[in-house]
Amino acid sequence: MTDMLDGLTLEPFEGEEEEWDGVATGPTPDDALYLELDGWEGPLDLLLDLARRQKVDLRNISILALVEQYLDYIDRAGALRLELAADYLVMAAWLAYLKSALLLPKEEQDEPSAEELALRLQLRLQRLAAMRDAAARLMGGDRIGRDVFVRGAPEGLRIDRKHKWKCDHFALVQAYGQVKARTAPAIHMVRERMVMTLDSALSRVSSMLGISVKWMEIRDFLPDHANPQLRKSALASSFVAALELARMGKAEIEQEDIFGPLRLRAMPKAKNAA
Amino acid sequence: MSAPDELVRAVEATLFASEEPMTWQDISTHLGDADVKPALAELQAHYAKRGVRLVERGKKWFFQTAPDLAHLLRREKEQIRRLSRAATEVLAIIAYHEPVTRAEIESIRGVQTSGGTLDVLMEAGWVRMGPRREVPGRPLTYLTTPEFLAHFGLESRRDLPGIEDLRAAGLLDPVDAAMEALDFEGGDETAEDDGDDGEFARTDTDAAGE
Amino acid sequence: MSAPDELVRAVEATLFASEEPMTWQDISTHLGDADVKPALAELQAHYAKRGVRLVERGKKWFFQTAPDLAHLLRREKEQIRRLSRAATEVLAIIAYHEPVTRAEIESIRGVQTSGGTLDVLMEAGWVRMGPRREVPGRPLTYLTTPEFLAHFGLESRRDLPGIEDLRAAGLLDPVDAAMEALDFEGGDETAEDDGDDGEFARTDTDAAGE
Repeated sequence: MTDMLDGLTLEPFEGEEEEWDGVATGPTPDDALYLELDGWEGPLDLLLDLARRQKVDLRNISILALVEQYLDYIDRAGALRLELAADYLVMAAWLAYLKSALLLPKEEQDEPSAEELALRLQLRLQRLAAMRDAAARLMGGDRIGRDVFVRGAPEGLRIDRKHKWKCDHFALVQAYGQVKARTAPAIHMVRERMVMTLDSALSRVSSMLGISVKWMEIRDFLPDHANPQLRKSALASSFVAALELARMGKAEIEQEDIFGPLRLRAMPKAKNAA
Repeated sequence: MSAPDELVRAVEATLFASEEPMTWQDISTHLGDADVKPALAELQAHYAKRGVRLVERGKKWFFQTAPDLAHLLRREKEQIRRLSRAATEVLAIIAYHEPVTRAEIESIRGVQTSGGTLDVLMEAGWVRMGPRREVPGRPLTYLTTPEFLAHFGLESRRDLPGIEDLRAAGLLDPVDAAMEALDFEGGDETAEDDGDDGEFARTDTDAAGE
Repeated sequence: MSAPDELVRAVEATLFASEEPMTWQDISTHLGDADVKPALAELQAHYAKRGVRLVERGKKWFFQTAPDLAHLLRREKEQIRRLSRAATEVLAIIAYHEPVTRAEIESIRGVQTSGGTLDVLMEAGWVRMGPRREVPGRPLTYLTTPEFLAHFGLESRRDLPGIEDLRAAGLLDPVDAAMEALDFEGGDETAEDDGDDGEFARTDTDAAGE
């Protein structure tokens, strides 16, 4: 079953466990170590491998022996001045702590106790081992494309949907009526709108300016009219008329603050002459 | 039933899994030069009355669905759909004005008519193509069919209500603007799908037009 | 051999022709709502000793070649997806623990899982994302698919090799739950390697974990 694991064997020690000696074996120890470390997926994987070397049920492994094997392994790598991934070193530090804790008399142990930590590690190793075995058995099953084959050239099933169209007499004549109604020639009428033209505003404002030389608010120039639309239009037209008169030098405009009342008066004759 | 022998099983599995029909030589090569002819004969007999047959065509063997069950491979499912408003209008115009060209339909409706709309009406069997109009471009004309009359319960086209009848029935009243907007917003010109239930789901737009 | 009845033949032909595995409901719908279950049972019995089998995987039915003929059918080039060891393990963890979060997978394996590993499994169609776990961070969970069951020849997740034993031994429970189940109170004797772990895992938390 190892053939489908892209060259990685599930159990790297299998078949060679007698000879296994870590870095010491092999003609090129440095390479050998690198290769060994490449073969493990992290410290837990390495620990599981070491645990299996104890050749006992994982429930009966000696955690202390396991810790020592791991630390020894890391030590040897250190002696060769090989770079180890940080997580291997973190695990080594933690295991060194665990080892010292395990060696202490129970009453001197902190919480959580060394036994609890050791048990947790053991449980984790059991779980990883269980999944590794499960994966192997899963891969060993009758897999489609390797052990069993599905039909090579199925003819295929197809469901053709055929539409049955529904319409009734009423819908038909109603639709025709609507086409006729929609396309009947229509007469467009433009409604007359109440506006004050600029011309009429201009003559109204200039004639009212002639009467007084006092400042007058622009609203005073508007005709009395109930229609709000016309009042708006008159205001706009009168404002433009005021600007026009100011431009022609016939009127002055004054506004003390923003949005304040806008006032205007006829240009005094003297100034006008200057 | 007795179990088939190993060679028969091997030939059966080989042909089942093969992506191509195989000659007996192909099969034999595949199975280590076994003499597969008796196995093929046995399999052919075994499958003769089943839903699947072992057939030989042009010296090649393959499994195939039994001919009497071929209809199972291509099933037709009827789906009832209500004609869209656009299609109903086009149908009405054809009925009132036939023979009528597409350009004339568009000019009466005041909007462009998608080709799909006429396709639907022809698929429904209510409209067919008529002779070409002898004008520049020689456009096709469209006509209603006898099925159209039958479906709408008409003896003849003269039974269609006239404009005065429509007016009297209030069917020439101006169309609700909102409804027009709904109808001409480039949605599905062709059909409104009522799903498979065949029920006429009368929608709001329908109700608004009545 | 007596000829099979028409419904059996129809089911046989339908499943032979189908490009996809079908649930009995699919088959029934295709055959006009026939009661196909007895026909499936009859076909399964009929094909039990032949070179082709009728199998049910994840509630879907399909024909496949008999497993004992694998050596004859294996092609020159295997059409099987090769999985890295990491992917194999992740797949097993998902299958045995589903629904399972990425963090849970990583906690079992003791290493980070590269995104590529899950991608490969999802692309193969064996794993899909499931609902988010309602815990802080709302992590996604992962599940296996019916294609996973089909590919690995499992009728349902209950057929995962050894799953009952693993569950009984508490090996599918997280370490924390297992510690609780052991009723571990720092400093008592439980931690000694007495080989009884398999015993005390069978507790209430076990059942709750399912």
